Amino acid sequence: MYARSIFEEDHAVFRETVRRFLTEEVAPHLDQWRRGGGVGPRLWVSAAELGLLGTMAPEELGGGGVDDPRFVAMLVEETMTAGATGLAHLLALSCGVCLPALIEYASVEQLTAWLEPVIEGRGPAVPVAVGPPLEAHADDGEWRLSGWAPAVPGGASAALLVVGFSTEGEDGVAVIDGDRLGLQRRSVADALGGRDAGQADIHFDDVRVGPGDVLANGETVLRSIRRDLDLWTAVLAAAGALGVLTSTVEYVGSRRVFGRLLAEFENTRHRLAEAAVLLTAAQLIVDDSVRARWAGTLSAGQAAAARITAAQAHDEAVDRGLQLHGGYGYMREYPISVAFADAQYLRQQERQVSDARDVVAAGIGL
Amino acid sequence: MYARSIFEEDHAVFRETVRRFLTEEVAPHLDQWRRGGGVGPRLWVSAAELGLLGTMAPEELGGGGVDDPRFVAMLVEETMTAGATGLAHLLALSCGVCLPALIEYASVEQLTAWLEPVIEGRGPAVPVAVGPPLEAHADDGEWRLSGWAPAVPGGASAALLVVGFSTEGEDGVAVIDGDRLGLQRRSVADALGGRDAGQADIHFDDVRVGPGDVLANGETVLRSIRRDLDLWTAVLAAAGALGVLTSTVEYVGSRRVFGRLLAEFENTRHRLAEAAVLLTAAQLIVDDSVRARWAGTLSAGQAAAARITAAQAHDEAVDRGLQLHGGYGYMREYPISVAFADAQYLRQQERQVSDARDVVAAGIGL
Amino acid sequence: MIFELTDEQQEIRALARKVARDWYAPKAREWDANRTNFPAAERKRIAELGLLALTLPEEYGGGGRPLIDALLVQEEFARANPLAAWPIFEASAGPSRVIDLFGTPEQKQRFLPPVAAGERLIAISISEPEAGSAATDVSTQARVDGDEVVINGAKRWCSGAGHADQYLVYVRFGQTPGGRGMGAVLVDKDTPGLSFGPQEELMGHRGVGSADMFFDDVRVPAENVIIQEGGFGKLFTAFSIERLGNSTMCLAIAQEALDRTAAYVQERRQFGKAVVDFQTVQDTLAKMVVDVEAARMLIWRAAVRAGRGAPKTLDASVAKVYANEMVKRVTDMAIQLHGGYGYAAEYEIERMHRDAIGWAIAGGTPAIQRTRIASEFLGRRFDQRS
Amino acid sequence: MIFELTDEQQEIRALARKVARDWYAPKAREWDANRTNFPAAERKRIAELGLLALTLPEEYGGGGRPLIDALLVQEEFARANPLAAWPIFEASAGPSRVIDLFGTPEQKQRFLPPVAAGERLIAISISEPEAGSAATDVSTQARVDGDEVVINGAKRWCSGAGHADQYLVYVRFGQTPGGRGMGAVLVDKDTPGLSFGPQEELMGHRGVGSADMFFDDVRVPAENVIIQEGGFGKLFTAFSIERLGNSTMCLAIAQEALDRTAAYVQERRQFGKAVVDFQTVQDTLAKMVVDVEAARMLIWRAAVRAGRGAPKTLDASVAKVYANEMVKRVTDMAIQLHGGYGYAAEYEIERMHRDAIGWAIAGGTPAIQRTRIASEFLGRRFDQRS
Repeated sequence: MYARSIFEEDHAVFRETVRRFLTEEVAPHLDQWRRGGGVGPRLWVSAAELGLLGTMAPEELGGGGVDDPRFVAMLVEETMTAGATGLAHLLALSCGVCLPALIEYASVEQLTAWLEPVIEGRGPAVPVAVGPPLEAHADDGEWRLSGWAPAVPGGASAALLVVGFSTEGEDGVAVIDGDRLGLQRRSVADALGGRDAGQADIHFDDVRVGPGDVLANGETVLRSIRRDLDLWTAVLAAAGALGVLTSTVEYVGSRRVFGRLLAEFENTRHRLAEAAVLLTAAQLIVDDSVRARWAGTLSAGQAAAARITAAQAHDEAVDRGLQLHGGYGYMREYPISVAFADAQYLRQQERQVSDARDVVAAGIGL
Repeated sequence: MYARSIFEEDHAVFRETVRRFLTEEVAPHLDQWRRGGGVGPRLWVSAAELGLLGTMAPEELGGGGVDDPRFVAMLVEETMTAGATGLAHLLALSCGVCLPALIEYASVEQLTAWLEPVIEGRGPAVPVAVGPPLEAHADDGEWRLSGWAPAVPGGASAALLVVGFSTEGEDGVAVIDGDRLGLQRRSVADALGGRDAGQADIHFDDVRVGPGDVLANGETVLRSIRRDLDLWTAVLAAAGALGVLTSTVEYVGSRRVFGRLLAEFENTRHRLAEAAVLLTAAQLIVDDSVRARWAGTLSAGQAAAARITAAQAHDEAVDRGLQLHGGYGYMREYPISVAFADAQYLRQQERQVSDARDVVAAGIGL
Repeated sequence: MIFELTDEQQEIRALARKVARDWYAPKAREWDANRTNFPAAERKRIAELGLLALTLPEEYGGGGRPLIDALLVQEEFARANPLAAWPIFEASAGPSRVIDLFGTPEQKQRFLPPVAAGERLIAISISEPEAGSAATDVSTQARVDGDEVVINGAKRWCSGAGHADQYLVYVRFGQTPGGRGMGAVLVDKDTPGLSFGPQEELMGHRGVGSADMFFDDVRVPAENVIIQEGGFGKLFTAFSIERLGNSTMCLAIAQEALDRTAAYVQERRQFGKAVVDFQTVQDTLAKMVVDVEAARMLIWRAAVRAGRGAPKTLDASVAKVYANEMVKRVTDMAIQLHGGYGYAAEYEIERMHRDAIGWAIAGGTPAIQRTRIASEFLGRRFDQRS
Repeated sequence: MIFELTDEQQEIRALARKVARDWYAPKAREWDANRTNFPAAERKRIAELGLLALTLPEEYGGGGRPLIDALLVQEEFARANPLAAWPIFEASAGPSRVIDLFGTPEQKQRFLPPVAAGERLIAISISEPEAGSAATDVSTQARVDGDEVVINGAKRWCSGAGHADQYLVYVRFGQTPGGRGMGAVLVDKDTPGLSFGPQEELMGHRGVGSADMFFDDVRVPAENVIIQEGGFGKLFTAFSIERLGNSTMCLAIAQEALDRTAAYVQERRQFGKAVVDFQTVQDTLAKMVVDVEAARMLIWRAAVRAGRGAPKTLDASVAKVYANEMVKRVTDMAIQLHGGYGYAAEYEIERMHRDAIGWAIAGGTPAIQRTRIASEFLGRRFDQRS
């Protein structure tokens, strides 16, 4: 109905690479990842080989050197469309949220040390406790982090954790290796959705970080990370909504009830039209936000507005899709059931960071 | 919060002209128009003198010769912001809906005859019965129109009526002078909102129209008019929402309850944040749609989606504004009360034409 | 549990319905358009029929019946013509009930019989320019001076101001802040020093009258003090009763909008079939039915449990918030289903919608009610001032 | 009208609450995680306590009590552990009631006592791959052959399939299309020719069991025909009772989610204050309260009016549509207010949300209910086939 204009020729070429990757490296393993606690290590290696993980990183550090978040958007959206919500989320967190923050705010030494494992496919970089931060105690030029972060996506396998902490009212950001001593990771076995993300509760038991582990201007970095989390959550949600809406439109075009196609009922048409309207609005604000992020003009308020709008579109699409699928919607082997659980997972992840309404209110001067 | 990018330098210059016009020619008379059945004839003359009424019409016919709907958008939005919803609606109908349809679909002879009175300020051109069309009987190369159209904006004063009719299942569009014999116009005296539009019920008592009064390709013209009605209704609604939200944010920043500013209550902040999110999404889809209209790529589905989104943003802004104004919101002399009534008026006008969900459903293949 | 009306209740309701339909429904549109005050003679007629003050004690000329009975009558009148329901609201669920519940026997003997007879209308006056939602911020002062009370201050949004004969005015005695310093005094309309601002042009509730009230050394006898300083709880008990009157207005408007819409969509045809044959129309109509019924149950429960006393705060707030938001939704859906005619004055749906809006602003907004509900549900006070 | 429970009802409820909390609440999470079937021994225990089959006649071992009493018990069990409420639902508001209302004395004597004793569980089997919302499209054939009935066809989404001992199967006798050709037959689980598909992994309602059922020349005695061909109205009366069982599950889940959320937001602190001190939290909690109470009233009204019979279709559909959408809203709000823990399995809120979703899909979706409501309210049939 609405023709997106955000992607250009280069992105279309990149899309082909991504799709091949998804067909060959993701689709065959997705069920197993969902059952078994998340994407396996091989996935990151194969993604790295295709150059998918560091498109925005400097070329001299092994990245693609392309300062354009639309390649990441393409990667994330296509992965969502393939149904791998958890993986799409990890890619968004690593390529969309963490790497750009490191590239912008880390020193050259830090960046050199941190980027390599991520770009080379040891695992994703994920943000931890960037909403309410961990408690930290300053101790002789170092900080000691304690506390726990529930249900961290990729918590079990991340190569790099970008950790928010707070010490005496001042916020900071530490970047630590996923295998750092003092970390206890406990896999979330019974996650309803986003299972391919491989969530884990991470306990910080007096983890020591030194100045070299910490980014300068912690408050600024955290604000930037939260804004980008809102942005990328919105990208995921809009792509998820589109996937569900598309498959539901197909379903109602083939399923018969009372001797008629489900698509012929006014109730079906109006409910899906309402969902389509929400999605159109969401896609526009998401695309505009991605463009603004590229131009360096994205405000926290707009990113939060995009997150709210896209989440609403996603929730509506999933709810209406589920309802129109009737009994099939409730069977876990059906994609719509997985999509429902995955949407819940994304909402939950969002809520752990912030109430987007607070951010929007600040954006309109309240 | 979100910086619109739709307007450029030229439009900003035009805005100054419009604002002066609103200050000098509209603001002093608005109350009287609301009490007395709509804008007076002098208004159209003064608008014509400033060249506001035919920006999109060919220069050789006295127009501005600028094929850019953003000037019309500027005119309409500024008029909404000034609180003159009825007038803004008439300007949108005349400059945004009717004139472009005539320019695109009328023959040169027709256009020459029809445009002059509108551009010179005899009154607006307004669409009539473009939703469910009037009944018409073909009679010896002519058509005889009968029936009635309720609550036509500008019905009492329009220079030109663009009338939808149907004869034996085929739709057509006739363009007739507002003073045509056989028309009975009955002013709607007790309209709740949009009072400056000067609504009238128009009865067609066997009105004869000949081939010269009728546009070729009636079905196409009607589709185009309905799409543009959706577009311009959306422009009006988004501008209305912005006006109400802005004034409510101001109000809560000065009003004290329980010894605190209303703006400090989380309930206030979250409710207005939610309204702001809706407005941001609405403004984006509206702006995108205006751009698409300019490029000639606007689909009926997108215009309908814009209408639904903007209407929702408008309704929410008005409802929350009203609720936050407490008792003041219910007093008719307060702008928020007028804004509420005007929003109701716009919704009612929309509904008379179509159910936008049907259009959207068609747009997604249902 | 029993969910049926008694035979007696059904009879009262049938009588109320007949009177309201025959006498007042035909006048609704005209009175609204002209902002006509409800004629005193009509109030007397309602009193003579025994429908005006069902909840006031029989010894004072009332019906001596439980609150629910009065609300059944009020609903029937408000469906036909909300203005005609107003005196019933005031007499059975409004300020008269405050006197009934908290006044001395002498006060009741003096003030209630004229109300029950329809000879006198009492209005309640609480809000002020700086005390709307924050009712405990009332600053109108009452000073005891011998056997008189002297009142100074200003009130706003007093429904019936300028039209009612007496006013139950919420005042502050002395300097104690908050609810604890407040009380209520009954003031005659023509007391020297009491003046009224111009009548406000409200969006709805037309004919009821609303105006500012100014108190400039207004002296009333001390025996007019209905609630003494410190009667905090009583003042708010009065709110609970009033909330059910408010909710019943919402219920009535919504039920009427529903029934008229049901008739309209069955009569009216579009694209060659009855409007009701469109699935979305059925869907919307069903939403209206469910919404109205849910509100009805919450209101009735609160009222029935109140018996002849006052409802629980939680019950009343739950009923009010639901009814307030329900009637906005339902009248909005009614407008939608009326298509091109939803905002034509002759169909009266637009009047219902305008009136609906007012009920969510009067008597404590939904946002305020929800704070009260959370507070009552948890047994926990929330401080709005921090 | 009386809105209070009788003393007897309060006692039954208190007993149910104690049993449910003591025995079943602690097992809810584990049973959900493992998709455990409800143990037959536990069902017997509930029967021995007199809580299993309150609505079945005393002569067959039931409680001989009205529907509302059974729903009060069902609610308490479902709050603690929905799986434990399931046999109560089936015995008191499900297929057993169809036998109770429409069976012959011989059938009741044969089939009801084992149910009331907790020895046997009967499930209902209606939906088919091509007949979900369109229940009258059932194509499973029943052919009378002497003193036997021969059944052929397939069923889908039968709750309890593979676990229950007997199935009340909705079938088509002969070739008459629509509801008029339908009836219902009771089939034992181990009847030759009856087989079950693999257990479905549903999102919720785990442990209840759900599977396809295949009928391949399944022969049952003719005396197992509970509803003969043409008993259309009876089949749909059964739906009305079941809808209140469904609605009560929703009510229970929502009430439990509300109460746990109320506790959580008072315990939990954020940014230096209790979570409940945030205004939006109070607002959301109040919305939950109002929503739960409205559903409760609609369900109770429908149930109380039904007495020991079946509720009116309108009442039941109004209650179901409200309860179905309410429980989705309320559990969603509960998740929101639980912040980071809303989807942690240990808080059980996510289980409640998953279960909630299922109730809006089972027993006729809200969209279908609304069509029925419009139809009943207007006294007008709508043809879904044109």
